[in-house]
Amino acid sequence: MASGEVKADKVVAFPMVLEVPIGPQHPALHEPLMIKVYLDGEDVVGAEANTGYNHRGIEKLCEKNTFYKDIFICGRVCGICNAVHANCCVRAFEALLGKEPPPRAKYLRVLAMELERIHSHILINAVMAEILGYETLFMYMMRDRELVMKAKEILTGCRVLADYMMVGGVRRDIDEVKRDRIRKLLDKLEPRVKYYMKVFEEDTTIRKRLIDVGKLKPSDVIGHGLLGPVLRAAGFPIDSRDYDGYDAYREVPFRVVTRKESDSMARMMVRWEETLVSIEMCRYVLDHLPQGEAVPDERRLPRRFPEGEAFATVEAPRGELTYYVLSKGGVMPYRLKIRTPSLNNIINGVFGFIGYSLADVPVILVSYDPCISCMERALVIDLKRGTRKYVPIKYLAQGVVK
Amino acid sequence: MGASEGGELLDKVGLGMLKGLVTKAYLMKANDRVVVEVPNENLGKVIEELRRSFGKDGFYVSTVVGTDLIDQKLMRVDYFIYIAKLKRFLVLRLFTDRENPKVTSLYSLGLESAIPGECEAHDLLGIKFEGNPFLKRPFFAPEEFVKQGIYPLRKDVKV
Amino acid sequence: MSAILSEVLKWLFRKPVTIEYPKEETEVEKDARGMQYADLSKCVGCSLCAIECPPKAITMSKIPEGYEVPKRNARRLYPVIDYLKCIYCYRCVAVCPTKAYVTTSEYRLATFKKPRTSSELSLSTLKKVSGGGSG
Amino acid sequence: MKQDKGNGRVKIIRYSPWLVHFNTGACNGCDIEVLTALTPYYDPERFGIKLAPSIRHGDILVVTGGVTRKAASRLKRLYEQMPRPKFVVAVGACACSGGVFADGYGIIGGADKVVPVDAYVPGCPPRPEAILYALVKLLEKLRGG
Repeated sequence: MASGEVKADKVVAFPMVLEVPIGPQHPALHEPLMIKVYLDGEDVVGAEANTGYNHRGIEKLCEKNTFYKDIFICGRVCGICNAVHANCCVRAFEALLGKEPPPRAKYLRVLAMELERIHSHILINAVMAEILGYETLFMYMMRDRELVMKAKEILTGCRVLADYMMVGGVRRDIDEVKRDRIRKLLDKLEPRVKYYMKVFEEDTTIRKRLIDVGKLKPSDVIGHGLLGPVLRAAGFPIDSRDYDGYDAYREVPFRVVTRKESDSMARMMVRWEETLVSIEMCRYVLDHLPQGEAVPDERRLPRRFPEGEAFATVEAPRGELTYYVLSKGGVMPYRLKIRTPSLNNIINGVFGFIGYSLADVPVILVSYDPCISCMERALVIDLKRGTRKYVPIKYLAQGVVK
Repeated sequence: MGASEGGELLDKVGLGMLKGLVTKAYLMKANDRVVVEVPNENLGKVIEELRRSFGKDGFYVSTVVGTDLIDQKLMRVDYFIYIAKLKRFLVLRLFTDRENPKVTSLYSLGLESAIPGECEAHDLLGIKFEGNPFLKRPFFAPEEFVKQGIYPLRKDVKV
Repeated sequence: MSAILSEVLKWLFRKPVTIEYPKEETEVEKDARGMQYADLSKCVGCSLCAIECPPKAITMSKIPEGYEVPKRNARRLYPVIDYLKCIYCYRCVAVCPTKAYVTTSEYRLATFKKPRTSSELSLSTLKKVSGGGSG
Repeated sequence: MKQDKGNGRVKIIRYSPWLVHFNTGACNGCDIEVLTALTPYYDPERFGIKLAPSIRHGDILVVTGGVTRKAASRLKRLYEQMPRPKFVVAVGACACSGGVFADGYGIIGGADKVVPVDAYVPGCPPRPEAILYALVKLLEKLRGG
């Protein structure tokens, strides 16, 4: 949050749809917006994350609802990574109960979360392509993303909101037919992901716009507590699936993807490689699914939870997501704390903008993978001329706006 | 270091150097998180010890949880610190009284990764973190709560 | 630029990927979580689904006169789902002790007027009282 | 549908209504489904539906997410900035009725607490086909007069 008195003649304020249990802001709002970038002409001289925005009050809401309702409320903190939220919440509750899900359920949970990581990574790469001006590439990626959305619909019953996790297991099982269909969809998806990776690596414009843009020193990255692909792109092999080994991640082979350069290109490539690793993991889960019961009977689950506290972490597509639950015994939690990765990445990550030009700021912002849909508009305030105008972020990134 | 079994636990997990500074050490559920209760004045020394043994880039503050223990008239702050070398979480637990909750901010001890968590705890629970210049209201809470001086996550607030 | 060009040329001569939605149907999973309603021949009116519903979209209301209600449903209560509040998480389906919920994958629920509930659907599962004309 | 929105001019927009999307507190599930509904896979441009560059060119306001306290006045202002005839489509359970966050202290309810809503699209999130189905039904209602 480097801010304070800076000599700037222009302020650009970016709206942020931050999937923190808070609530987004929209460019039409004139209140302090999420990220203010102070510019001297073209170069960024200062940036501050200004979070004076509204709040859905999810943590207070969770204290007023029963544990089982909280699973569904927590699943809706972020629309794109909801299976991970529900999973982390359910594992914290299972730790309170001391209940262990059956092995088949652990494998199915890994499958649901990895499918979600694939579609979240493809989405943010598509938004990055769109912000760089590649409309067609964006449309291709969104079309290929439909394959993994269909796979998720086959597995969990809904394209986006999985509602798949339940204390003691998962809520639906899959049979042979569904397994083969998901396998075929993944086989169709893999060459497409490899193709997009090649496009990102070889295309001259993408390379010029991404390489050495938003470069962060590794000690700054871990010093500011940035997480997930941003941390791994700086060379730190920190991945919650690796150190916590929850569900079936000890048995399903996977490697922690890291890169050294810690710039926007490294972050996007970490996400592409993680997509490929996720596809491999999904195939492994589909081939080695243990037999047995996976769906608990929701009518016989205990309603009252014992006293105690639990802290669960999960590797969300955007980074390490943590849930802390304190229960004083009873039907409702006493305190439920959700800390999403974007809280650290976006609020603490603004120092990465300093020194880059205005057109690079949206690129760096999207490389942090905020939950931003590219239809958002930014507010450009010119202090000298005293004008304010709304500009789609795409135009900012393409230098249309000076 | 009061209870001895806390000492063995710290040695077992490789955090023996903290033994002299903490009052209690026990485990928390879900993958045995090590919880150490630290008096406010020892916080600086604990961070110094961590930095000495794991290096400046060896750990970061993952989560800051503020909890309003209304029946014991206490406000509790938990710092969840992830230590890369041990692949494990260390939880620094601090207690302060509920009426005027004050805690030394980890930002003032050089850990920028604590900023968002502390700002949120300040805004929603009213805990003052001394040495953190970024505390302000509203950080997340709506405008009306700031005007009325309500901290939404406190237990006595019916919202 | 060449990498994308080959892709563009490849798609230049292919049928567009668009699905003509209203005319052509999209392939929706049969067990996708769509509209659901209570089958009153099995429902016993225990209101467990109404208690467990996260958005509190289910209200228990009285079955109007003129319907033959199974004896188990002595209090003549049946769950009415407000489809605009419902989040289609199927918690009611999972929690119902008599498995009384009929699930469909119907997603075309857009409406112009506010109240859109499952009451007529649920009541259609009951027979009218024999004297009262066709069911 | 109470239509003080310049009935005579409805004819003009029924062949190419432009869409403006406004997110008043959503979890992003509905936003990305609206975004997917605008891609060529579902191709709403067959009905002339396109994303309007700014609110001043918008005919249909797509609202996603429960209306939070701060977003309420903005939604009102955004609605007033739209030229008549204008229509509002509430996409998702949160926009229709506050959904699962209805009694959180940040949310005051669905979009109809602030602006008159013409079409509700239930679902959490509604499929892109469901959003398209609602838009097509709204257009038929317009063409039907």
